[in-house]
Amino acid sequence: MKTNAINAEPNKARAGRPARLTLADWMPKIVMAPTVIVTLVCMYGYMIWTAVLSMTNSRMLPSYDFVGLSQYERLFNNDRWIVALTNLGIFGGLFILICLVLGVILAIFLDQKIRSEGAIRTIYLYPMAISFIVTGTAWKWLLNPTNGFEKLMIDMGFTDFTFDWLVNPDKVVYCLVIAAVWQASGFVMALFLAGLRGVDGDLIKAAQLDGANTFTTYRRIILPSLKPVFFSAMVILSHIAIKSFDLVAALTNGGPGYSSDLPANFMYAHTFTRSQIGLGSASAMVMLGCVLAILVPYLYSELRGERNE
Amino acid sequence: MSNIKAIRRKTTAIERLLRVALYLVLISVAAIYLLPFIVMLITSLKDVEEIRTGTLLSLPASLHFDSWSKAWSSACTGSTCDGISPFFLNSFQIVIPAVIISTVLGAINGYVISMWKFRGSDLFFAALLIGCFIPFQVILLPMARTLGWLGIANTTTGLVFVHVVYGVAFTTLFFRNFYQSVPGELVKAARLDGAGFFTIFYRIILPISTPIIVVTVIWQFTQIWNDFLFGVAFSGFDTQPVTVALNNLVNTSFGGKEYNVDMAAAIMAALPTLIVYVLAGKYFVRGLTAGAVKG
Amino acid sequence: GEVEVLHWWTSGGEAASINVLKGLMEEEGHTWKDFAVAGGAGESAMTVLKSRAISGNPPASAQIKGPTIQEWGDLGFLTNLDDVAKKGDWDVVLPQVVSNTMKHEGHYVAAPVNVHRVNWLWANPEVFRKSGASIPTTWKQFITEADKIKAAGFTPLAHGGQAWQDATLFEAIALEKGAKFYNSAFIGLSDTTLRSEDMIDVFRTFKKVRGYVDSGFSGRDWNIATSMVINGDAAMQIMGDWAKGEFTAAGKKAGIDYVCYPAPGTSEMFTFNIDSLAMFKVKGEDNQKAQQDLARLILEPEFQETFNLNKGSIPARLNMSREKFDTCAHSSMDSFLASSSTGNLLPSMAHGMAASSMVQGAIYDVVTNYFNDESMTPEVAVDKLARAVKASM
Amino acid sequence: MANLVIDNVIKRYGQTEVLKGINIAIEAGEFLILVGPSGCGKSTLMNSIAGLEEVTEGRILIDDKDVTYANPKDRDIAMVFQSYALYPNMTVEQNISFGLEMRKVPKEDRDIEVKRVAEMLQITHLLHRKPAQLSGGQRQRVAMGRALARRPQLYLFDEPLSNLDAKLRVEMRTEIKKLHQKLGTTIVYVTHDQIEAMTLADRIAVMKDGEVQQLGTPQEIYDNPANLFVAGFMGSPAMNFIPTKVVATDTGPMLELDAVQKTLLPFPNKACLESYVGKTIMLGLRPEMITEPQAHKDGQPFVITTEINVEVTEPMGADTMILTRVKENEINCRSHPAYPAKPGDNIKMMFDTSKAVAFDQETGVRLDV
Amino acid sequence: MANLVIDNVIKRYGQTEVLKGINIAIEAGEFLILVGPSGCGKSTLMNSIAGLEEVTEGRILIDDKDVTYANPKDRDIAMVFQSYALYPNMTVEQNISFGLEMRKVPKEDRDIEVKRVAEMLQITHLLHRKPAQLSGGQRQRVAMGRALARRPQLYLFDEPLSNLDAKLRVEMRTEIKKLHQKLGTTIVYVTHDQIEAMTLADRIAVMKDGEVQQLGTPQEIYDNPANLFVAGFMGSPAMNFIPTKVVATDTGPMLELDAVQKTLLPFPNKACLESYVGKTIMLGLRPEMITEPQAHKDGQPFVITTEINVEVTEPMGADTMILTRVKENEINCRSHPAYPAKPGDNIKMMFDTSKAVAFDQETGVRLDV
Ligand SMILES: Nc1ncnc2c1ncn2[C@@H]1O[C@H](COP(=O)(O)OP(=O)(O)OP(=O)(O)O)[C@@H](O)[C@H]1O
Ligand SMILES: Nc1ncnc2c1ncn2[C@@H]1O[C@H](COP(=O)(O)OP(=O)(O)OP(=O)(O)O)[C@@H](O)[C@H]1O
Ligand SMILES: [Mg+2]
Ligand SMILES: [Mg+2]
Repeated sequence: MKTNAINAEPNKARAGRPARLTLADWMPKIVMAPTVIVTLVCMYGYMIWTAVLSMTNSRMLPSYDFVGLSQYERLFNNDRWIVALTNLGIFGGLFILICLVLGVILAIFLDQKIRSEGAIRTIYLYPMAISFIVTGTAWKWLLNPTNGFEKLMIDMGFTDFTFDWLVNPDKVVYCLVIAAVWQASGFVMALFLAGLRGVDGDLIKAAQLDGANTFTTYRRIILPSLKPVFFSAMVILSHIAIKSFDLVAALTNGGPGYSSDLPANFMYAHTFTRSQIGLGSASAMVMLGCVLAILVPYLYSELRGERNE
Repeated sequence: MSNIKAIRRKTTAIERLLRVALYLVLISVAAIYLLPFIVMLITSLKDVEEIRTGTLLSLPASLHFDSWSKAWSSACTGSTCDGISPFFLNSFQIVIPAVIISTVLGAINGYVISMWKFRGSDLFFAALLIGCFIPFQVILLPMARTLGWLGIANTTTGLVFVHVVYGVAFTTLFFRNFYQSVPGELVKAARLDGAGFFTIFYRIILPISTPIIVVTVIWQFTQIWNDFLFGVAFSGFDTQPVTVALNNLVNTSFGGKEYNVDMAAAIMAALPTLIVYVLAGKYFVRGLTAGAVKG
Repeated sequence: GEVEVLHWWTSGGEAASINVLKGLMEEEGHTWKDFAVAGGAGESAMTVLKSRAISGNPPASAQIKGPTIQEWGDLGFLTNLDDVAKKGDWDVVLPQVVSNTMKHEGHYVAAPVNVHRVNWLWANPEVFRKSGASIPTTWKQFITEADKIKAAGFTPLAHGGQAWQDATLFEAIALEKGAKFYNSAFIGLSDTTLRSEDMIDVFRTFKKVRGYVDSGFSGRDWNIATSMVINGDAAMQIMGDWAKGEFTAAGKKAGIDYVCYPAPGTSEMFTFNIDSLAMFKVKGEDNQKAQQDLARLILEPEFQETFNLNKGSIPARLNMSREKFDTCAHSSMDSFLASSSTGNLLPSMAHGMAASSMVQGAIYDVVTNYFNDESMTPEVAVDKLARAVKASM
Repeated sequence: MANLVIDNVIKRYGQTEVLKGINIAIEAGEFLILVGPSGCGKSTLMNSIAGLEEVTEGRILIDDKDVTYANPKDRDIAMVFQSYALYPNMTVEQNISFGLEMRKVPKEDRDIEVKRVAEMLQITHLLHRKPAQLSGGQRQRVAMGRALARRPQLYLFDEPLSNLDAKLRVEMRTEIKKLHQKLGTTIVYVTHDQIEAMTLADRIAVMKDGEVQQLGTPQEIYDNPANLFVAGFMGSPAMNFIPTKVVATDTGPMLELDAVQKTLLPFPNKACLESYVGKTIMLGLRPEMITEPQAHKDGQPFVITTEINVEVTEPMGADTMILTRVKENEINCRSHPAYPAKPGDNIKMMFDTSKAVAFDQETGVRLDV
Repeated sequence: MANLVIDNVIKRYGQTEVLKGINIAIEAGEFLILVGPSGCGKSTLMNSIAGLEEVTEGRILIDDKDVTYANPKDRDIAMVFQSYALYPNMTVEQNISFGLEMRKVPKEDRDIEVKRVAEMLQITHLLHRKPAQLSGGQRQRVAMGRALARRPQLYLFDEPLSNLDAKLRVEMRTEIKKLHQKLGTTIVYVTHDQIEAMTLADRIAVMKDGEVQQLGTPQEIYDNPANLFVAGFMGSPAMNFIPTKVVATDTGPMLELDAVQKTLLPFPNKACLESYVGKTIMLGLRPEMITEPQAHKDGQPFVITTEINVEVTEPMGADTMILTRVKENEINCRSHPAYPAKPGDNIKMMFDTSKAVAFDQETGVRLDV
C-alpha cells in the first residue's frame, strides 16, 4: 500500500525545493503515523494473515498446510453459506435503506425547533445504548407469535391479525431488519442532525427566496450539501450490516434452521465453534470482497469530489 | 431548519395543522421506539411468577424493586455473586481512555486528511475505511498474539488499545467528513497569523467541531461500552467489562430464568451510555461557522 | 499458588457448585481466579480460550470436553496429570469411557466433573392423564400417543429452536436403530450407514415428530420448552438430565409432578455427555502445584456429589453414596453401569462427545435445516448429510 | 411590479435595536437606493423586506398586501445577498436556474434565460464551475445572475457590484438600469458607490443607526441635504464643513471664512441667517465649489476669489484634490490637474457659494430649508 | 520591511492556467496595487505570495530569500482575505489579537494593540461580538484589523475596503496611507477602486487573464497606458476610444473625428502617425478632456471646439456626464453640472487632445511610445 506514498511530498522531488524540511512540515504526517502503523499492522497485516489462512486447512488453531483454494470451493458448496450471503443481501440492503430514510426524516423533523427535542432525541438514540444481549430477549418476546405483537393485536380485537415472521424461515430475515433498524436508525438520525446544524443559514434563506418550499429546500439544497454525512452514514451502516452478529445471536440464533444466518455468524461458528479456521478465514475474505466490491467504487467517487470551500 | 419556521409568528391554519401532525409523528415514532424498553422496564419490575403467567405489556401487580438490587449487587455472574456493580469500574477504565484517545486521534486524522492533504492522504483514508470492514472475529487470534507480544494481553490497557485501533477508522471518518464543509480559508488565515498545526487545530478547528465531537463520542462510547467480543476475548478475569458480566448474568443454562433481573441489569448497564446521550445532546448546536467567510 | 479457571458454569446451581470447588481450593491455600464466560453452550468460552492460548497466556484450567481435549492435547497446550491420577487411583474410580476421554496419548490431561445422560424423555403425567395417553416406549408409539395428546388440545412435544436441540432429538431417534448403527454413523462416520435405508427412516420419523411441536418453537430456549412441560402446556420433552434443574427450580418433585423415562426405544442405551476441566501448561511451581491440587479436588467425592446434585447429572467417579440423589439420577446411574458392559454406552453426537466439532457442525446444519424445511424429503436430507460429513472430515 | 410600504419597522437583536422605526413608501416601478454607513441596518432592512428576518415591530406591505408574516417564497422577491449565499453543491448554471425551476419554468426557457443572464454578466465560460472555483467577483456575478434570471415583483440588491472592477461595474450598472427601464420592476438597492447611487436611483434613502435620515431624489439629497450627516455622507470627497461666524453687513448677513483675513462669503439664502448673526454656523461647501479661478465664473454673484495655503495635493487623474486648512478645518478643493499647486504654495482659489448650505452647529439641522 | 520578487510564477488549477508567468519586483517599503478585471488572478497571486496556494512554477523571494516552499507562517506576512475568513468561534477582539498571541506578544501589549486597531477601524463597540453578529462592512473591518494589529514584513490586502461606505473608505484609505508612511512596510494591495489605486500606490500593476499588462506609477498608467486594455481599464468613466482616420495635412498628420463634419483633431506626437496616414487608428481620449468650452483653454494648441448631439445626460453631483455618439461609438464627456445640456440638444463641446493617446487597431499596442 502506501508507505512510500505517504513520505513522498510532491514538491520534495521537484527542483528548487529546499531539502531541509522543518518539523512543522512533517507534523501532519507525524500525527498520522500512529494510525498508519496500526492500520497497516492490525488491519492489513491481519487481513493478509487471514488471506493466507484461507488457503490452508487450519482447524482449531492456525496451521500452514496450504491447500490452495479448496476452502473457497467448500465454502461455495455449503448451503448454509449461500443462505447467509443471500440473507446479507436482503438484510443489508433493506437495513441500510430504511435506516438512511428514517434517519434523514427524523433528523429533519427534529430540526424544526421542536420543543423537548432533547428528550425525543434521546428516545431515538437509546436503542444503541442497550446491549442486544438483553434487548434481543425483549424483541424475541415482541416478535413471538404466541405472546408478542400478534397477541397484542388479537387482544385489541383484531382477531385475524397474524405476525409470525420470527418463526417463518422465509420472513425471519425481516425480523432482523426490524430490530436492527430500531437499534441503528437513531444514530443515523444523530449524524444527520449534526450535519444539519452545520449548514449555513444564508443558503436556506436564498433557497426560500428562490421559491423553494421547505421540502424542496431540504431536497435540493440542504441534503446535497450533506453528502459527506451520507457517506459517513453509509459506511457506518454497511459496517453494522456486515458485522451483525449479536443481533442474530440474540434474536434468532440463526434459526429457524439456519434460515436467518448472516455471514458473520457463519464465520464465527466455523472459526471458533467448529474449528474450521481455514473455512472461516475464507468466508471472511469473501465478506471483505463483497465490501470492497461495493465500497471501492463509492469511495472512489466520493474522494474524488472536490471539497466545497 | 429552524430558520424556516422561526420567521412566522402568526401561522396559518394549515401550518398549525402540519405542526400538530409533525408532533404526532414524532411522538408516535418515539412510542414505537420505546416499546421494547417499556417491555423491559415492566418486566424488571415484575416478579418471576408474574412474568411466567402474565402478558407482555400488562402492568406489574405490585412493583418489585428487588430485581434491581439483586442485579446490582447480588446476582451471580459466574461463581461470584456480587451483581454487575463490580464490573462498572472495569468498563469505565476501558471506555474513558479509549473514547478519549480514539476521538482525539480521529479528530486529528480528519483534520489532516481534509485540511493538510498530502500525497497519499486520501488513499490512506480509503485504506483505513476499507480496513475497518475486516470482520472483527477474524482478528481475534492475531490480535491476541499481538497483545501477548506487546505484553498487554488480558489487561485494561490491551482492551483500550484494541478499541482505539478499531475505532479510529470511524472517528476519522466522522471528523473528515465534517471538516469537508468547513471553509478552508480559516486554516489559511490562521497559518498566516502564525499559528502552527496544533494551534490551528486546537484554537480554530476544535471549537467549531462540537456537533461532530458529540456524534463521535456517542458512537465510540456506545460501541466500546457495549462491546462484548473484545471484552470477553481480551480481558483477564479481573478486567472483564460490564457486558461480559451481563452476558454471564443472562445466560444461564439451567435454573429458572430470572428475566426481571436480566432486564434490570440490562437497563442499569445501559445507564452510563444514556447519560452520555443526554449530556452530549445539548451540544447539537447550530451555526458554528456562520459569519466566517463570504461566498 | 493461583489457578485461573475458565468455565461457563454460570447458572445458579452450577455457580454454587463451582464455589464449592473454589472453597476447597482456598482451604488448601490457593487463590482461585474465576473466569466465567457464559452463553452459547460454551462458544464464547472457547473463543476466549483460543485467544488466551494464542496470546501465550492460557488459564490454568478450562472447561473443555470430549474430542476437543484431544485437539488441545495435539497442539501441546495441556499439562500432564498422571501423578495426581496415580495417587487418586483414577484408573480405578473412573469408568473406562470416562478415563479414555480424559487422556491424551495415554496421559491424563483433564479431570471429569460429571456424566450427563442425554437420551431422556421428560413428561408431565397430568397432561398424559387428561389426554388419556401413556408414556411411549418406541417412536412408533410416540406418534400414536402424541396424536391423542394433540387431540386433547395440548402440545405433544415441547421443543426449542436451537440446532443442538434438534440434534438431541435426532440423536434420540437414531439411537433406536441400535448401538451399531449409531456407532457406525456418528463415530465411524461410515458413508454407507449415513446413506442407509435406516438413516432415511430416522429422518422420516424425525419429520413426523416435528409435526407434534407447536408453531412457536423457533428461537425458543430449551428451558422455556421445559417450562411448557412444567406448566402443563406440553406433554413431553426430549432433553438431557440438566432439564431436571428446571423442574427442581420450579418446585416440582420427580415421579409426582414430572416423570423421567429414557427416550422412546432407547431404554437400554445411554448417551453420555461428560464435562471436564482440562489443565493447561502454566508457569511457576506454585501455580503448577495449585493446578495439580485442583485436579485432585475435582475427583474428591465431596465435590462430585455437590456438583452433580445441583446439575442433575451423575458423578463421574464410581462407588459413591447414592442417597442424596433422586430417582431419575438413580435410574441414570444404573443405566450407566449396565450399558457400559453391553456396549450400549455411547458418546452423544449432539453434545460433541462423538465426533470432532467440524463433523458435529456439519450434522447440525443438515439436521436443523431438514427440521425447519417443510419441503425437504428424507432422501435428500440423507444425501446432504453424507456429503456434509464427508466435506468436513 | 409592486409598491412596497415599510411601516414603522423595528428590529431588535436581543437588546440592540438595529432598526428604529423605518418608514419608507416605495411606488411600483421605483428604484430606491439605500445608503448609509457600515452597520447602519441596510442589510437588516433588506432581510426584513424579504422575510428572512422577522421584524420585531411594524408592518411590511408589498403590492398593498400585508406580508409581514408571509413566507419569503410567497413574496415574489429576488435578492442578491451581501454574502452571496451561493449553493455550493450546484454549478453556476444550476445556481442561476434554480429559482426558475422552483417557479416551474420549463427547461428550455430556463436554458435560454440562464444563457441570457450569463452573457449579460460575462460568466458564460464559468457556467459549469462550482462556486468554490470562482474568484470573488465571479461569485458576486453569479449571485446577481441568480436574482436577474427571475422576474419577481421586487428586486433586492445588497451591494451587488462591490467586488467588481470599475469597468465591469459601469457595464453592470448600465445593464441594471436598462433592465429596470425595460421591466419596470421595483428595486431596492444597497450600495456604497456614490456614483451608482446618483445614477441609478429614482430616490435615495440615507440611513444612519437604524433610522432614515433623508429620503429624496439624488439631486435633492446632493443639493439639499436635510442635515449635517446627509451632507457629509453623500459626495466623494465629502462636503467641506467650515464653522463660520455670521456677521451683519450692509447687504445682509455674510459669513466670515476666517478671522484673520476676514474673507467674507456671501450666502444665497440670507433670510435664514438673520437670527444667527453673531453666532457661528456650520457652512457646507462641496470641494468642486472651491476651484482654481475660472474665467467664465468671474463676477458671478456668489463667487469670491481668495488666497489659500496648500497643504497636500492629491492627483486623481481627472482632477487634483488640494487640501488646505481654514481655522483648523481641513478643506478639500478640486482643481484641474494642470493648475499649478505645490504643497506650501499660497495660491488663489475661487469659492462659489451659490450652492452652499448652512447647518445649526448643535443640532446639525439644515438652516435654509 | 522587505522586498518581494515574483519570478515567473505560473499557477494552474488542473487544466486552467490562472497565472501565466508573473514577474514583479517590489522594493522594500513599496506600496504596490494590483488591479485587473474580475477573475484575472489577483487573489491567486496574493495567495501564492502568502504561501497559501502552491505555485505550479516559478519562485517567490521575500527579502531576497527564496520562500517558494516556505511555510506561510515563516514568511511574516499579514493578509486581508477577500472572503474575510474570520474565526467564527472567536469574538472580534480574539480575532484581532490571535495573530499577536501566536507571535507571543504579551497580553497587555495585545490589549493595547487591539484597542488601537479597533479605534482606528471604528469597531471598538463590537469587540465582544462574534462575526455572525456583524454587518458585512463590520466583518470586513475586523478582517482588516486582524492584519493591521500585526507588524509583518509584508502586508497583503485583497479588496479590503470594498464593503465600506464612501466616507469610511476615505478614512480607512487615509489610515492605510499613514500607516504605510509610518511603518514603511511593503504592501501589496488589490482594489477595484480607481481612486484608491491612484492615491495609495507607489506603483500599479495592471493584470489581465493572468498576465501583467503594465507596471508603473499611477501617473504613468493613467497618462501613458501601454495598450488599449490598460487605457480602457484605468479611469472611470473609461477613456473614450474613437477609431479615426489619419489624414495628411500641411501641418502633418491629423485625425479625422468624423467623416461627415470632417472635424480634424490635432495630435501631440505626430511622428508616430506618419506611417498610419490613410489608415484608421484608435484614438484614446479621456472624458474629462471633452468638456464644455472653457474660456481659459481657448486657443491652446491641442484644443478644438465642435458641436455634438447629446444622447443621454447623467448628473453625478460634481459633474454631469454627457453621452454622445461619433461614428457609432459612444463617447462620454464630462461637463460642469451647470452647463445646459439636454438629451437631443446640439451643444458645443471642447476637445482637448493634448493628452490623447493612439493605439494600433489590431494589436491594441500604443503607437506613441
Ligand atoms: N479552484 C479553482 N479551479 C479552477 N479555477 C479557479 C479556481 N479558483 C479560481 N479559479 C479561477 O482562477 C481565476 C483567478 O481567480 P482569482 O480569485 O485570482 O481572481 P481575482 O483576480 O481575485 O478576481 P476578483 O477580482 O473577482 O476577486 C478566475 O478566473 C477563477 O475562476
Ligand atoms: N445577530 C446579531 N446580533 C446583534 N447585532 C447584530 C446581529 N446582526 C447584525 N447586527 C448588528 O446590526 C447592525 C446592522 O447590521 P446590517 O447588516 O443591517 O448593517 P448594514 O447596514 O448592512 O452594514 P454594511 O454596510 O456593513 O453591510 C450592525 O451594527 C450589526 O452589528
Ligand atoms: Mg450589509
Ligand atoms: Mg479576488
